[in-house]
Amino acid sequence: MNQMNPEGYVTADGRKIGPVLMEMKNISLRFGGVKAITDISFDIREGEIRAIIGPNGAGKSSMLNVISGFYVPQDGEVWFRGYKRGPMKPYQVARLGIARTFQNIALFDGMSVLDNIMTGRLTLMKSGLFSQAMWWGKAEKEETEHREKVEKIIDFLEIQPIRKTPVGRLPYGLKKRVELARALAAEPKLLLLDEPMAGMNVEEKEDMCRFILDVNDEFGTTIALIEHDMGVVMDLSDRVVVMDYGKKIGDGTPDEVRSNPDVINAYLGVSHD
Amino acid sequence: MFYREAGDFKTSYADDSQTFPIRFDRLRYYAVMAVAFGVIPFFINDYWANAVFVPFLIYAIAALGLNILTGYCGQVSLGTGGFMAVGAYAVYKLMTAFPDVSILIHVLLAGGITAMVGVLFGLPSLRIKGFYLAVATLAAQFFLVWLFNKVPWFYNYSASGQISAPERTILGQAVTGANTTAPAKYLFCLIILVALAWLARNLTRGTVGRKWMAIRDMDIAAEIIGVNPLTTKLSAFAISSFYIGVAGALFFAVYLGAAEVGEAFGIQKSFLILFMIIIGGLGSIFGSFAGAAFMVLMPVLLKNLLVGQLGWATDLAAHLELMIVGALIVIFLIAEPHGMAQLWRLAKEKLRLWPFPH
Amino acid sequence: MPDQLLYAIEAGLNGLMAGVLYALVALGFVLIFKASGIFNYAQGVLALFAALTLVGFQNGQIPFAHLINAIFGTDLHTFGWQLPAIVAIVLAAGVMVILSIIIERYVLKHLVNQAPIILFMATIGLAYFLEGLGDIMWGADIKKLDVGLPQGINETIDTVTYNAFGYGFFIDNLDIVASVVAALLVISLTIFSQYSKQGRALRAVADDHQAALSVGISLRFIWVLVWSIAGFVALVAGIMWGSKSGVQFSLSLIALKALPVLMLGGFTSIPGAIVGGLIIGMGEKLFEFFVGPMIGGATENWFAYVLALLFLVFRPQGLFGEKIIERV
Amino acid sequence: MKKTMTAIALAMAVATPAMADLVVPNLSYRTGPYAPNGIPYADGFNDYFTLLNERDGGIGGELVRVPECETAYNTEKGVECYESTKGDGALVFNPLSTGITYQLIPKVTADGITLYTPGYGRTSAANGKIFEWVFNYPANYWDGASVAVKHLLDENGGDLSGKKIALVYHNSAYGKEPIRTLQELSAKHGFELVEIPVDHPGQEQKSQWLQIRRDKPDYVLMWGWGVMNAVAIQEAVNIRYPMDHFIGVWWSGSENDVIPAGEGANGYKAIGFHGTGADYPVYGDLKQYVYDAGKAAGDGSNPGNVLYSRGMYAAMIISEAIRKGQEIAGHSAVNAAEVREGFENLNLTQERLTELGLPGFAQPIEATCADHGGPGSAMIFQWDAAASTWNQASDWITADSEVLDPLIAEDSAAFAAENNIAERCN
Repeated sequence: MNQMNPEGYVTADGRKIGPVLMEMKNISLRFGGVKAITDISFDIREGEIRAIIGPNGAGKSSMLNVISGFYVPQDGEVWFRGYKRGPMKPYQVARLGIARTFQNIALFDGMSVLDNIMTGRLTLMKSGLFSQAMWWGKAEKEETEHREKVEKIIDFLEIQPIRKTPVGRLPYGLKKRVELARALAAEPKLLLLDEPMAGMNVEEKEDMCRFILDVNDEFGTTIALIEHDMGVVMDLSDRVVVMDYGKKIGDGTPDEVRSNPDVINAYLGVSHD
Repeated sequence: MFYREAGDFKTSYADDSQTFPIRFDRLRYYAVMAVAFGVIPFFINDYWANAVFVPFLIYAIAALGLNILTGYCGQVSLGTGGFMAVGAYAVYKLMTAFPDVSILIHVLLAGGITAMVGVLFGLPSLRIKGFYLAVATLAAQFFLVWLFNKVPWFYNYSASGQISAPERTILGQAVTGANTTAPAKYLFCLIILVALAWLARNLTRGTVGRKWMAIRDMDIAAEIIGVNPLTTKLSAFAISSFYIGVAGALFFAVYLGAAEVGEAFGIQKSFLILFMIIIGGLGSIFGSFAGAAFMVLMPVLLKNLLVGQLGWATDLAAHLELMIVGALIVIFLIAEPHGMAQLWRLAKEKLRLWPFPH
Repeated sequence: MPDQLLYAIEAGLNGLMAGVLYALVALGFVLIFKASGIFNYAQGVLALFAALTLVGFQNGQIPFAHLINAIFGTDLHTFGWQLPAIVAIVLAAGVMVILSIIIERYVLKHLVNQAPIILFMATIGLAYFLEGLGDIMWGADIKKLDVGLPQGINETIDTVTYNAFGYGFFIDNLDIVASVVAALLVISLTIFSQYSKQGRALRAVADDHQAALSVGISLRFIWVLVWSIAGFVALVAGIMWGSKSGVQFSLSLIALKALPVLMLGGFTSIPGAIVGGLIIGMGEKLFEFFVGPMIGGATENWFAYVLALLFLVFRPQGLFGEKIIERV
Repeated sequence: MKKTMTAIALAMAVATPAMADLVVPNLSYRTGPYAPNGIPYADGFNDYFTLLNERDGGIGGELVRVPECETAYNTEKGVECYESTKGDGALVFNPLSTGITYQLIPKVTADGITLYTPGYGRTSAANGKIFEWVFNYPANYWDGASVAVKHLLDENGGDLSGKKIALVYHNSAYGKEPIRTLQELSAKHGFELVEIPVDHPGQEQKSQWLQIRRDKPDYVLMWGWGVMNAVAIQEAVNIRYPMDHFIGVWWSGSENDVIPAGEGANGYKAIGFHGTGADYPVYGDLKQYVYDAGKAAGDGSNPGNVLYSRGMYAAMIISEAIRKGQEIAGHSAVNAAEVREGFENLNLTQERLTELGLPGFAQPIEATCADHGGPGSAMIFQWDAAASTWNQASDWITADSEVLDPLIAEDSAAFAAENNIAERCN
């Protein structure tokens, strides 16, 4: 199987996928007595679109939270760019180059779209308190530089007209897009998307699919996403991990997964959409 | 008509992120500054300085400080009175220990000392949130007041525990003590306020401000996108306390001249300043000014109206004043929960369209 | 037993008694917070207002006499009657219910769905207003409150402990009465909320506003109900405290005693308020007893807050809260 | 913003009436935590001046105007009141607050207006050599402490050695005032002093009184204010502390403090520097010209009580000082500086008090350039709960100047050094 080649592989549509970027080894996570994740291992390769799917309560979101450092697993190791990740605070994980969006939009409602996206670049901005207070030299220069980068993302996601609008006033679909913009602004090595299409209508879903593919294509960003919508996932992703009751029941290309009897069982055994 | 932004194009990002992006706003700002520096000092007398302007300027500094912490960073604090006391006692100790150093440096150092105390009492904010934190800051309020009342070193072992500000000068002009002229008092506070407001504006429009607001709006998401909650919250506590400490120092040294901690810096003060920022507008520099002006002017105005004009008994007037202040606060919150700053914005939007509302 | 230990026990027991009163005030906060998410700062002023009203009725004062005299040049003071305590208490409770209806109609109704901090500020505004109103209605002078509660040292306890240990414990009769009344109040409130229709509605609202609304519970009725109960609790607290110190402005400051209790016990937990009150009451008296003399005394104003603060730093979920699992 | 400014300016302009009268502002507090004490004092102060205006046509033919300003015992409002009434041509200030006094001392010195603080304020202001514009006769806090100890000496045959005296005090500048003096006196007379602070407002004092019950001090002195007094007396009753061993300073000895404790307060003692009760001849005039004429301040329930009498005392002294100032200046429309002369040369005799309808109401005062503190004498009153009256329980007792003078000299010297003030009167 060419996916097992450590140097990477070439996809059916001709994109080059690199070596392993992140590897989860035997992850287990418990809340009190409740097991959310049991002994799961998988990897994510550079340039890849990797999906995690599963029925409700399968532990997908917990898995994403483990990757983004929000939950610390009781057992197992997380390897990122060839190093084992020690115990870290979420903001430290963010600085490694992992950005994410949230299932229930987590934008900063009191700020404008522009400011929200600028927060995505916080990990990249270096000017000190003092120069900022004075607003000269480094601070002002830096602000302008980063503003230019952010404007590119705004153009890319086609949200120019709402630049100065407070986020609280936006409709749902646009909020999702702004959230994606904020994550992209961080120029992440790995982008995590938590149900990016949840609650959208068909048109919005198509838009979002396009953006995800474009991001992957244009910036070469590695993407890991959780999604409910099987159809979309199968179209989008290069490889898929399937979870059920906190366990991994399948892993491979969409085609392989589709024909996996365990996956079929799991999905037929529970009602899903 | 009078207020337009159409045709006001920006050609660079730096222009776009300036403080007053609209030309009309800029002009008005210059006009206010010209009046504040060029006109008022020539007309101000003791009454206007001591009853209106100096308290307004000092409360505006404190309100700016609390607004940074509560309005921008979302950490509700009820310890403002205690932190003002730190500023006041710090400046008193510095003034009496180093009489030859400029009072301006003492005031800034007092702010610095308050910032350190603020950080110390800000530490629990990492674990305690919302109203629990608000109540927890009351620990700072009560403990600090008790401390300054109890340890004689803070008040130089004076018989009663009162502290009094000796006379200090800047450029030969007394700015503290009884011989201070009204313009000197006013200008000293005004210059500090303008400088601090400018700094606050710069801090809140850049990276630091965005971090604060991110923590305020959704702290967990902020942490996940890379905001360090520890340094962010503590920087808000430090800078906020710096402002509040400077305000406390001026409140004691320039305005009151003598103070007793429990009376001048009690819990009432904490509430008063919280009122200012809520009525003025959380997360707004202009709101801090508007709120301070409102809370300083309104009682004076009401008193002059009820006692001076209508000739009512002072106690009736005072009780009515309480009722009116209380009712106004409630009415304000019902009418515009985002404070006077929001009213101002709405008024501007109306003006922009005037006289053609459609 | 050594004297020091006896003294400590005595201080601790008195602390427990004081704690019951703190718990009573805290209970008023908890009820309103549970049902409406409002941190009601006016709770202390409610106690003052209730006590003023009670005394006013008892002594037949004419409300707003001072204002009326000032406007019309009359010389009104009292109706010239003395009401029995129980009648006055019922009347005062009635006034608190009317006040709740007014508050709901003119304040709360307009603030639905606002941020908690805005609601909190509104209650501070309310506190100012009620403080002014109380003064203008009944006058700002100190008033003696006497509804016939016993006061002074309890002889039996004094004698019994003296015979047993050689040192008679001081327990105030008023404190004993207050504890009993507070305990009865807590029990009846619990029974009310567990077994009555309104009580179930109240708990439903506390659990989930939306769901409660969808099954036809009137939120406005519930709000009037909890504010009335809180007003009644405030009246009881006002009576207990007012009997000791007379009724005057400082009575409103008892709210400050209840805040650390809320931190410790949680804003939504009735057992938390009770246990928290007892811990705070006993803790501050024991601290004042053991540590106070070393650092100059008068520690009670801040000790409760520092205790609650330290406790929360190590256990953010409070006394009875479950461990908080954060989600995104 | 600008509109508001104009409105305020207008309100203030109209609020300022013509300035022809003698202006004696009454910085009172009828609201806030100390209102129960502020109300009767302000009433007494106002009523006395109303009497002078109604009966005598003012002082020396000049009407007295008493603009009242509400401070709520709050220093900031005190500043506003000072500044607003100063512009009115105020001759003398009497803020009835130690906090406001401290704040006003430098201001009145700079502005040249007399500050009169009978029985409160900054004790060392008794030293006229340093404090030119401040007067605090007839007695100050330290006098009070010394008088209390002298009274106890009298009761114990002149020997207090081995006795234990507890001081229950308001934990503020005011309450801490007597501590230094009592420490000196304890060294001199050999009694043990136990200091027990009570924090504002003093609603809750269980710990303090449990401590007193355990320690069993022979006497308890109290420096309280507001609700603290009433609670302390109630707690003392509760622990069955002998009330005649419990002595309050003059600010802890009003009807407000003892009445809430009912019968139990019987026998409680308080220091006083003036008489009390409505039996003085002046009350006949007050009734005729003020009360019955419907011109009484407040609701008319206070005449004759302790704090009302104290307000009246302050008004009486101020009016006598103005009279003296008029005499020295040779004209009746005196200014602030001439009133200060009147204060400094005040010679209040028993004969004059009798003329005023207040025989034996106070001690004679003979002020000098150096002595702004007066005789420093006071007497002990005892509460009779059944009759609801304060009865005189001692003769006038004069403070121990041997102990106090050095303390006053030390404290005023410190103030002089801090503010570069040279001694006068040499």
